[in-house]
Amino acid sequence: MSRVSIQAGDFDPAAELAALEASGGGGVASFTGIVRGDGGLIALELEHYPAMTTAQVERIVAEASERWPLLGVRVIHRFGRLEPGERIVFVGTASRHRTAALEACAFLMDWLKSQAPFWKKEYFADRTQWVEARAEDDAKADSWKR
Amino acid sequence: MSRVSIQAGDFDPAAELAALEASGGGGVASFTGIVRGDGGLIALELEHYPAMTTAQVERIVAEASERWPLLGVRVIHRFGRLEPGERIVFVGTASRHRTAALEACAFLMDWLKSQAPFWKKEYFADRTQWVEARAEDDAKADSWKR
Amino acid sequence: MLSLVYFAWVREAVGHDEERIERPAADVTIRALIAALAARGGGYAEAFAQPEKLRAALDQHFVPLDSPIGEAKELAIFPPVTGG
Amino acid sequence: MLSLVYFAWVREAVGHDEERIERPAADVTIRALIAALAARGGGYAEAFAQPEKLRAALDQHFVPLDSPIGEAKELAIFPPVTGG
Repeated sequence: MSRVSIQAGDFDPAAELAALEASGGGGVASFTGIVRGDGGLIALELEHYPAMTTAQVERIVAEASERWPLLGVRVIHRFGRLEPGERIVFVGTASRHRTAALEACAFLMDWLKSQAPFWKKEYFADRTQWVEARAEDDAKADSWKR
Repeated sequence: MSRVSIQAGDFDPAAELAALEASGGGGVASFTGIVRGDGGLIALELEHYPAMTTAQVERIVAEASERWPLLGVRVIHRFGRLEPGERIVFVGTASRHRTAALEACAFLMDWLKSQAPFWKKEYFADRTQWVEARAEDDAKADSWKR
Repeated sequence: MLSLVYFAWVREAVGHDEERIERPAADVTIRALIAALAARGGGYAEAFAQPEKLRAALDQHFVPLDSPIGEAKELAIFPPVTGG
Repeated sequence: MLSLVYFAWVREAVGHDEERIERPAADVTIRALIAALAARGGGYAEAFAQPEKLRAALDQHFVPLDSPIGEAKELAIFPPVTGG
């Protein structure tokens, strides 16, 4: 069971965890990303490539499912305007074993960072700027290559 | 902010996640362990060393907090009789960065497996048996040694 | 015809998010097309002057800039992604 | 006096979870004490015959079996832990 949602609205991590707990595995791992208000950030604007995003994230999920024996995967990624404290992304995995669930969760986050067609623009009181991709994130994603 | 509970009763992962989300970090990682009903398992009995358990788990949490810049850590470990589908353990971490939260969560689970004074007895219809420690779990815990 | 779609600061520099152009020969690479777009000047020069800052997708699949455009219907050009 | 506490199948084999014994000399190791307990026979022999299957904690800290008991007040003996 895997499900991907690319949406503007918020989501409920509790409901997602409950569904994953019911998938019959022995372990459920999750990651929730939240907008930080660093440096006086007022908002983030997340742009994406609607014709590509869902299919691309599903490819990333398929890659994870091939590498680890997962009983459930849930990915939610928001787009649009988000303020500090708001959730951006959720990745949840269920597996019989903790290591598979935790590793797949980390893999999915690393690949979403570098392989999903999203772009972040930061809004401050006096300026805006597009977030630059970090070499560190590419290196993390590359470290999973095989 | 770190908190450890060793308890017989169930817990609510949603409430724990909500508290971690409020800790101001950009990322919250969690792992929930659930009793699997493999091979006709009727129940698990978790025994622990009350005089030692909380202090030992707090030492493990302190070790994680020294290794990663964590804004929040929550560990809950149950003891007593647990049936298939019931939660056993919860580890949640909050940090500014996803990698710290995810790695610390994996570290805490690996160390709980091999460094916390719990023992599991399995109850089947016709027999009982004490779960044996797996060399694999020791190796996982050792892989974090430095 | 080939659809070109732009995202993030590429879109902002160009001033629109999509356009249709005459289909180039199938063996023309994305990199060559980017050079041609840069030669238009103005916002295009700004967006496409530094191909090392750009990434691309052909028909919604990431590809290297040296890929030929081939029979693709849609070419997207954008900065490195920053999701998650 | 030294408190001995047992867990899991060690406790079951011995038949109780705690006992107090005369304090051994400070330089006696846990391993030597385990051999003495095994020599009691019966459930004790069963519990303590194979020290490689046992782990120990002195005053609620894990220690190797070759540690001397020293001034500890409580020695716990148990199989490798299986939490998480």
